[in-house]
Amino acid sequence: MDIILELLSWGLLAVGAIFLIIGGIGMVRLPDVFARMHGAGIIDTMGVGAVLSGLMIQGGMSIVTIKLILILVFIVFTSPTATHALARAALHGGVRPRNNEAPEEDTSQGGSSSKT
Amino acid sequence: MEFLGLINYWIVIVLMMTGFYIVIAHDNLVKKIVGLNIFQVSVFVFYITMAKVEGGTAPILAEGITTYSNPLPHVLILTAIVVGVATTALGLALVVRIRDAYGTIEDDELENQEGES
Amino acid sequence: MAALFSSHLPALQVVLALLAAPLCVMLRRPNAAWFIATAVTWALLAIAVVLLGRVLDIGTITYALGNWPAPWGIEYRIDLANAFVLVLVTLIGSVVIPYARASIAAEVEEPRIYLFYCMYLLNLAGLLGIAITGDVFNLFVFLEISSLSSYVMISLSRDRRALVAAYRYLIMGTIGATFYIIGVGMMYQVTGTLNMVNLATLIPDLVDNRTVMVALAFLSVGLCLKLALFPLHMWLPNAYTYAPSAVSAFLAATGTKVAVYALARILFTVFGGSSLIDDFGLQEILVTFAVLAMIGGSAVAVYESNVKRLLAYSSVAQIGYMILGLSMASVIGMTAGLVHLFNHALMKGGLFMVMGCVFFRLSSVQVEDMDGLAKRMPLTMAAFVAGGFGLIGMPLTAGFISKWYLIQAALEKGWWAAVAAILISSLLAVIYVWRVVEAAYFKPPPKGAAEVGEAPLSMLVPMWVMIGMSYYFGIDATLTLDIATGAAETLLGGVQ
Amino acid sequence: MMVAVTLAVLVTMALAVFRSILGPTVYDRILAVNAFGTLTVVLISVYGFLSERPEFLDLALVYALINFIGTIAVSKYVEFSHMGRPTGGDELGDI
Amino acid sequence: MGFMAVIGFAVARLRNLFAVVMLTGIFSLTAAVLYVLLDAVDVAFTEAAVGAGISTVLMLGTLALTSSEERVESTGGSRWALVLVVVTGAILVYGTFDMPAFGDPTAAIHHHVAPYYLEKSGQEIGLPNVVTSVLASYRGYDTLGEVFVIFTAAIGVLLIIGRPQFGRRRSHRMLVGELHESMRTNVILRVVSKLLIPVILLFALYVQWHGDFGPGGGFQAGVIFASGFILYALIFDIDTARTMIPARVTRIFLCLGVLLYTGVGIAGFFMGGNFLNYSVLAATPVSGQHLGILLVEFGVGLTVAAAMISIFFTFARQEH
Repeated sequence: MDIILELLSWGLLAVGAIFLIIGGIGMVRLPDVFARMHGAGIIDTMGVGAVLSGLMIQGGMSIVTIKLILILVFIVFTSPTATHALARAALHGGVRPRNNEAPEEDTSQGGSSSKT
Repeated sequence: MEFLGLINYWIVIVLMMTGFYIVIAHDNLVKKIVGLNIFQVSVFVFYITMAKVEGGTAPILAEGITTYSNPLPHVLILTAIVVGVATTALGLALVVRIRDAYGTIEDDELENQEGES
Repeated sequence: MAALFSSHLPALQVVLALLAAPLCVMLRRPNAAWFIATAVTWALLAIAVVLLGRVLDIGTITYALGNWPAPWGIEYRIDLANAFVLVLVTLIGSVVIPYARASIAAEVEEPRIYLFYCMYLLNLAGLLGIAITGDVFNLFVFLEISSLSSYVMISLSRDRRALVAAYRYLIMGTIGATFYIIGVGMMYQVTGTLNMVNLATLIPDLVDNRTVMVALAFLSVGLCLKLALFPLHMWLPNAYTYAPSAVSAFLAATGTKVAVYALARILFTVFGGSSLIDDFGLQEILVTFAVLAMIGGSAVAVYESNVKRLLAYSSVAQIGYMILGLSMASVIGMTAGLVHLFNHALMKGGLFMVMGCVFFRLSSVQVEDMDGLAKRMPLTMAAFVAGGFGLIGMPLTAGFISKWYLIQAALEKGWWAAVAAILISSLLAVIYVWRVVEAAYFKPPPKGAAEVGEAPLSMLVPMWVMIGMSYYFGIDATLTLDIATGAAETLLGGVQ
Repeated sequence: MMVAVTLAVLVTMALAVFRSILGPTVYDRILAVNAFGTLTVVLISVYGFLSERPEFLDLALVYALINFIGTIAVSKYVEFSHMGRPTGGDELGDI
Repeated sequence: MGFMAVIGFAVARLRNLFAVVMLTGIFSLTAAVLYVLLDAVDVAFTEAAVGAGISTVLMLGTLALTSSEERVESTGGSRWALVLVVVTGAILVYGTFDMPAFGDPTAAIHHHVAPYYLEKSGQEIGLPNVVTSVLASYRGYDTLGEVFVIFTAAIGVLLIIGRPQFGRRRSHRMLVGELHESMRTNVILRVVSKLLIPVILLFALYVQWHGDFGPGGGFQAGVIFASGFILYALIFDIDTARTMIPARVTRIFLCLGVLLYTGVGIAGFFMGGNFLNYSVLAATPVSGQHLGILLVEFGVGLTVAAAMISIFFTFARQEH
């Protein structure tokens, strides 16, 4: 039983690590903000979720696990909310999602406050 | 080998000087405060770096642990962080008022305006 | 009850001011706040005097906060030097506070006044905390309390330039404080303690340690920024010029003085036992800057037409005198420096108060606007003349005593250049004081000048008390000299 | 294994910093900072286990919290360019 | 630390103040991680809450009121600045040569005062978190000063930019257009934050009372508590939040906190100890210390929370 748990835990950690890196690459490589949000989304859900679950199994039944669950729940709640607020702000600020049919200008970076 | 033990300090010093440079070389008032922040944070890192003991853990007493890092710098830096945020808040408040009164937050433009008035 | 409080006087010296500050905020009445501030400041003066008396009687007092013995806890350590500074700060505070009432009501917006008194008390507490503590890090904390409240008080004036002055002061002051903590960190790193006495016993073993040397450099630069020694004085003139008058008077008389004390404490108590200061050439460096400050500050003051700024530059010069005295590292030089610290606080405080009265009536402190003012505000301008004599160093004034001793000390060392600098600077002082006097007494008032009368009594009386004290201590200088000599001996003698 | 996870987190953090310095839009930066914060949470949790003192998870929780508030504040700032404008009632004075 | 250096340089170079502020946020998060790696959990806690949280929010508030672009110009004076910086840096590096190597357990710093705290605080104060013991008791006076610093800052911000109560009276109510311009209309945000805020406040209380045993304490709790209200003010509008906790309330709590701390210190007088001696507060020294630290930390929490709320609200209520 212990071995199964241990293996499960390592497996989750490994999966989490892989997803983290995938998300990170996504954030760097994808073409525009809205697409990059998906990369961040992978980090927030699969990456964090898997890693924290793996840690929970390591922690066993203790206060540590409860705290980990709290953190996970917290991230599950806040992360999408934050991304949502951000996406709204981006739309409001004049950034349009990249669209294959749209002319190139529309994909350029939008509003007045958003220049580098 | 001796130098390896000091490299940490050197990086901290580079950081400190980056902050210091931002404070004295930039004209923008907000950026000066940012620089001040970086300068101070680097000093805090310097304190914390010297508190570390090889093989020690956080100074929260627990069964079976014998080496702890030095708690005193932690205490000092807690105090210093508060002082830092207090300074930042006041500085920013002043910037807001300066912007109200002069319409700019660039140091040299302020000087020009003062020269005229 | 009385016995209970009397054994805790060292703690009360600071805590009383700290307690009163939030009370001011809670009451929200300008008058009530003023009343609390006055009562507390006077009580603090009483405490300081009692402490000074006790130190004279029984020697150094120590007070362990929280009953934790010294290197582990923080301790107060009151010897003659701190007691002297405590009396000075509370004395100035007590004289300025009655004056502040009318002046602040005129220069600060009404809804903010009660908070102003809170700041005033905090500033006082910060300065007292610096003076009384025996712990280098604790000094930093109180340094910040006093600095932060100074920035705020300076910015309160209605003149928009006060904001920029306060901002620049904030940047410079914070850099200074950060340098100071870098120095403290380095010292702590090689000694493992923060207590001044303990440091003083450990540092002599570490004379060759490069970290200690750099720590000394950073501590000195940090504190010199705070006390506005010549090349680092840029923040001072504007800050004093545009601050509300009562604030200028208070800060000019106390802020830099306490920083001078802190520098002396670090240099002579903490590093005094080692030969580090001589090895480093710190003495020569300080003397050079002091001489430059004396001449440069006075020379700039001669060309200033804003009298408050003129006085501020004169302060830069006078700080040079104090540093000159300290850097001689001899008993007589140190005595001269400390006496000058005291006397200059009285004179400069009084002069800034004069300018407060002028501003109160004229809303200007330009020399041009003071033409013929002596006819309209005779008492005020007479006070300026009296205070001006002190700055020049005429006999019978307090300024004379300290300069006299300073010259003696310089002669003893054979520093002819320093003597010459003192004389040149005094001559320049004659010129800049004369410009104001000429305008006020010998020029006719301009046509259509506003009919202004004397300043209110609540401002005149404290002003004359301040000026009067500067004469009292000029005529009967034994008291200050005795205490200052004792203080100099304690500072130089290291730790008993 | 923990070490591997830590490394993965660090690599991802580097990617996030890269994005935040590169921009190009503010939203990219915000996104990167948000992701960076989340990664810090993971890093601290993992490090707690690595150093065998996992009771420091409170810290991770604080990071998550601050990260969220920071992102909301930033989004609000870029969307409306104010932090909440006073809308009326001067009876609510500050002093 | 490599991260920090990169970010530091980026901050120095970037002209967009907004990006600079974001990077400063990351900078202090990185510093906080570094603190954790160097065993300073309490400090990391504070740095995360203050540096990454409050400072960033305040800077954004300032940018909102000023401008977010730094003017590009060739600074003539920057060469001198560079020289000064290099010289200062060189002096510092010179000073490091006699420093003990990183982590060296034989260094003087770890042998004079610090071991006393680690060995004795268990018996004298009886709290596992040595940092809390030192902070609140051995060096309690520093902490008192620290609380007064934050008190000074809060009052100072009020003095500098606070709006007087009976200023210009405007009968301007929220218009429909403006209502749209607020996050209040965002259902998702509203619901999530309504769920979160009580949790945040509860968590703050946990940090407050748990500080004796783990990382945390009054200061951190105060900041977290304040951040709950800041979140509320961000999502709903500032005046609604201000009505919830009027200036009067923050001001009174601000004072009560510092008065509580000082009061506990003075109570030491009457029980026969020195200022800030908690040992005399209860029957045995250890329980006295415990009580004292608890009260003092509570005072810190009160003042810090009130100060942060007050500072944030004062900034947010500025007009353009």
